[in-house]
Amino acid sequence: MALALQTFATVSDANAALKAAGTRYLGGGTLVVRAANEGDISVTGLVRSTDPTLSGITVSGGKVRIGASVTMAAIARHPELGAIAKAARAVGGPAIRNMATVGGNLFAPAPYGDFAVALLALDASVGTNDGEMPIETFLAGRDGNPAIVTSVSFTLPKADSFRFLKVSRVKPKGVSVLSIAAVPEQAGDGTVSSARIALGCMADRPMRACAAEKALIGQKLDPDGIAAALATAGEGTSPITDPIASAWYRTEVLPVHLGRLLLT
Amino acid sequence: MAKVPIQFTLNGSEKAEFVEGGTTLLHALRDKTGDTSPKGGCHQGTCGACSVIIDGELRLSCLTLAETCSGTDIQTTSGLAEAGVLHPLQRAFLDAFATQCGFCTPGMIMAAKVLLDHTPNPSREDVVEALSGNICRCTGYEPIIQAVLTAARANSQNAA
Amino acid sequence: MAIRRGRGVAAINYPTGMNLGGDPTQALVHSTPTGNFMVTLSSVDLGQGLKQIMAQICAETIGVPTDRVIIDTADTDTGPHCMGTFASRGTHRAGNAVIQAAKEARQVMLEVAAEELEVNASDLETDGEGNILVKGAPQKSISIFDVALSAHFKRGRSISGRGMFLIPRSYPEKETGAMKPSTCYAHACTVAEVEVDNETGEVTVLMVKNIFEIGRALNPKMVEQQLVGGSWMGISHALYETTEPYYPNRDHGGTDFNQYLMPGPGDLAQTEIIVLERPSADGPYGAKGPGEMCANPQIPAVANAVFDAIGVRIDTLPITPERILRALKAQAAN
Amino acid sequence: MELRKNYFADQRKDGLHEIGQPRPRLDSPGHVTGKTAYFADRNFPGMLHLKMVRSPHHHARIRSIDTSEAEKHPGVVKILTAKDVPHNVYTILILIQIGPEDETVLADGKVRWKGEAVVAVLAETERAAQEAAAKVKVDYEVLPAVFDMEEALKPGAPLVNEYHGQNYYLYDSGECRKVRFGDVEAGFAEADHILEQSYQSSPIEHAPTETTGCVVMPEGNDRFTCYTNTQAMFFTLDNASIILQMPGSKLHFVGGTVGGGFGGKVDVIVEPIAILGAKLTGRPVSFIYSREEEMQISSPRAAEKVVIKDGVMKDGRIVARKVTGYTDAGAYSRHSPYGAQKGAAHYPGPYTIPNVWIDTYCVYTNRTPSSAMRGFGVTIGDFALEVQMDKLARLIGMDPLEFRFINAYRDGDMKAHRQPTEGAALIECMQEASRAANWPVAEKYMAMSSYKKGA
Repeated sequence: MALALQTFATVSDANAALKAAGTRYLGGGTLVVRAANEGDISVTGLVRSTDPTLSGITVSGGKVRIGASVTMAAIARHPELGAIAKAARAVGGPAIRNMATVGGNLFAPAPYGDFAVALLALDASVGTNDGEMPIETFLAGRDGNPAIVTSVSFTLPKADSFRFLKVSRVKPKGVSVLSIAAVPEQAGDGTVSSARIALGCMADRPMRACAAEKALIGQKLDPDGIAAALATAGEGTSPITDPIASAWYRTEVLPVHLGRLLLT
Repeated sequence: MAKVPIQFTLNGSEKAEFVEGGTTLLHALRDKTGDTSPKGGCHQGTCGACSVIIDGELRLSCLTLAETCSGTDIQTTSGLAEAGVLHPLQRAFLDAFATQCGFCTPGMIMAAKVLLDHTPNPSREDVVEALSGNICRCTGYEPIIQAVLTAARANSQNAA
Repeated sequence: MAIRRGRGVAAINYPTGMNLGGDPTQALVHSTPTGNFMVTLSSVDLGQGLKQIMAQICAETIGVPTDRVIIDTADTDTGPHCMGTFASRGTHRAGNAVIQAAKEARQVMLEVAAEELEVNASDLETDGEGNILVKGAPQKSISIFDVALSAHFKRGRSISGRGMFLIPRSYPEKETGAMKPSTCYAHACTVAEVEVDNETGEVTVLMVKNIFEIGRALNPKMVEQQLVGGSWMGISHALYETTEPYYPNRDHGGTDFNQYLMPGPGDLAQTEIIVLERPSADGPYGAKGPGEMCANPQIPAVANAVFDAIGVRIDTLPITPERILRALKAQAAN
Repeated sequence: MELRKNYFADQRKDGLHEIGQPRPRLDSPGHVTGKTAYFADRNFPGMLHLKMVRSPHHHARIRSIDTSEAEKHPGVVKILTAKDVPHNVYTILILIQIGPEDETVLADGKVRWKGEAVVAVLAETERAAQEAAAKVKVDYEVLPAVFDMEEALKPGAPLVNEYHGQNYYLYDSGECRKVRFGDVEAGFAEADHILEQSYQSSPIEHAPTETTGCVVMPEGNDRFTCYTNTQAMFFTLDNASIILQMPGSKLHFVGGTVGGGFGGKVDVIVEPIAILGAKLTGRPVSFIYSREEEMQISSPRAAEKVVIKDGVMKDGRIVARKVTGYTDAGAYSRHSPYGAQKGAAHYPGPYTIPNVWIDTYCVYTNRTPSSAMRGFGVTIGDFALEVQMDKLARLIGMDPLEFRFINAYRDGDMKAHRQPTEGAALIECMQEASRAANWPVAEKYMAMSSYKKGA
């Protein structure tokens, strides 16, 4: 049977159509068309929506809303999103970035999904027609979540407080050995007042490094100050083993890369 | 199943085709329009051999459904030479001996063209980034990077 | 963090052609009515440029410019047998077959020219630009265009030739292994410089200097293509590639170009290529096969450079960051 | 790139018209305009697509195959199993008298590696072929598998391939190809130092950007035209003729323009079954490997293990070298017996050593059959040899480059396989490397020559 593509003007109509068995939502196509090409016959129908709520980037009062259909390339070149552009640029090569969407990235299994790591560190909320939910809630339940993601929203980090690192074997493009996004906020004396650190490839989906976050509070971002955070960085992780690297290797180098990121 | 009508502009000429649901643009271009310059190296989005330019943006035709391309303007490497005169990029690839088996070449040229369209005087780093989604197994990339840099210089000299 | 720098060297040789011989290739050459030359083969061009090299070899042998030669390959209804493109044999085997066929065609061409010019064929030479001249009296000449017309329409001669190249098969002696594996060998020496990050095990190849001895660079630009690409592949083998990252465990084999690792355009070592030419006794214009060996010396050179940098040996390919890190930790534990 | 014409100028005739000239490639204009025709650029009306049902097990007995549901699937035109293949058990090197036939085109009773072809589905579309393939039911009895070469060679290991009867290839010389030169034990006895080291590699994929494949067109006159990216036209045609029990005169192969090979397209895998499909359906057939198949199903470069034991003198002379090489053929021979033998011919490397002992084994395991790749039989050996050379030099406190000069072969030196060295140029390569890399060596080494001593 050929793959039927249905296009709907509204997200709610698309959501309804998505309830049919074997139906998947078509975003940029980098995940679902690939699956179909590779012979995943469980995909029997595709749904997409031209609903304007899915497109567009709005930045106002320090709050950012990105429609789920917005591509990595659009984020990377947006004049007001310079602070997080590097996370969008970390995804794929130029053609992939013209196709891959924010919404799709939230579903990308490790070692993919580097932008979702950034969103997790930014404490984003994920919007569907049913409302907004914290990204952590969304990620935890994403495998069973049939509702179309419409947007992500977050507070734009202060200039230079957003740090992002993607480690890959192949340069400049290559999938992640691991990725790290960190948003340490510093008080006037240079000590860390709050910190969010998100990790990619350290589990099957992006996760927070909660112990390391805690260990940073009140510390300076210098070698001594971050030592405790690095020592606990691996807490709660269960890294993937894949052709790129083993879980052992990922565990070993996580503190090294986190340290380098925090000291930059 | 009913076939889906699609219409688009391919290298400046109007095309109207019927495709089966789920047909990728790569298959539509190759099997329907007869433009075999985009190559199917992986059908996964990991090699770049199928790269085409849609409405000015570099896309992977293997991951793009043909049905979503109605009304678009599509450029491929086979349409780059005008009246038999090679595009500066094509000329530069020849002069730099930047092709061996040639299978990656049309995709490389598409990626390079989009770069030069937006960044007429790219740095080496820009070129490396622009080609980063395209795999070449023969050349070791260096001749291709040099070809793109040469074409950029030729372009800027012509413009001056 | 500590970045350790090291350099290593390796020297190698490589046989040209199928091991133990016995691998024939044929070629046919004929002229068109207007003096272009068709080379018919069943040899395969994998991208290395076999068609172009066969054209240059035929052109040199006949005495015409390369653009007067057309290569017709590979169609089994028309092309005579070739064992195939592998074992660095294409240029050597097919090239010799083309030379033999082109020589035979050239002889007929000179005989026809001799009749037209009323001289002996042995007194004629070609100028390489499409003309046949009387030796010592170049004002007396005829174009190959006119010779071909004459052969076809006046004299009923076929300007054509057959070529076959075969190195007889050698059979190894059972107990001693006495055998003749190959008739000529290419050579190489590579010096590699690397940096190793001793906290992550990541290796950066800063520079490779490759010296290749390839018999004869029939087309230097194409030789360069192959040697540069081969050098990249050698580095790739050394540090990146495998279908089974956890060999002999079969799990986690890569299935795409994201998972199957090779250096990207941002990973390139500064690459220097120097070519020496010691013509082989039986190669076409002295050529040997450089296609395979050019990817070999970088592997041990990089391995030796990694040791030079960090003082531990990785004797298992590929030399991944994980293997380096494990070795460093074992070293530290001792 | 620089050509250093000063070396060997006395042996070379320069100044030719076409040879040595950097002429533009006649195929490049086609490449840069996208006009070059590769096999898959031919698209015929009514073409069927072939997809393989593959083994999910490393080693299993096939109890039964049920294709009934798959045959009913919309768009399916033909389903092929072992019984449809006229000469199903084959080996490609039979053309040069290297047997036994040990591999099935489609599995018959047993699978010996994960990914082995079991059933071929021909359908109107790729999608229909994939859907139907999922409906083929194969009942397997899983058998113990062996993946490690040393384990495979132990008594009692699971037998991988019954056509061999043991987990190694049996050469006329026995369980390995042997080279014996001088007296290696005497050499070890006189040596100042002995160093024995083991080297290992894992399989490597050719990864050409164009995957393996072919398109077959029935010509309507009992002949079949096969557009293919094989690296060897008649080798493939003749093997297809044997497998299909079809006179070679009925087969017409067209190719010669290939999107990268590197040795990965010398097996004869896609063509025979596609021709059979075209013959049995009367329709054009396309069988093109997916990227996943290219990466994990097509033959890789073999995993190899190389054990080198050397005896070396304090003055830098290697006086004895013993090499034991193991090539992991996977489940079937393909070109591996040839590759392992090529290794025996290559050792001990480009060095003159008076006492040499070489054994090279071709070992069967339950992994993807390996085959030829750029540097076949030599690449991994060179890794082992040249790392060993580095270790030996350091062992005796000598500069690694100078150490190689001491042992480098020169014209007239007798090799272990009893051919005198001709046309050597190792020394000159190393001299140039010394200059280019600013790696100085003693003047006596820079004064050396590969030319016959005294000549």
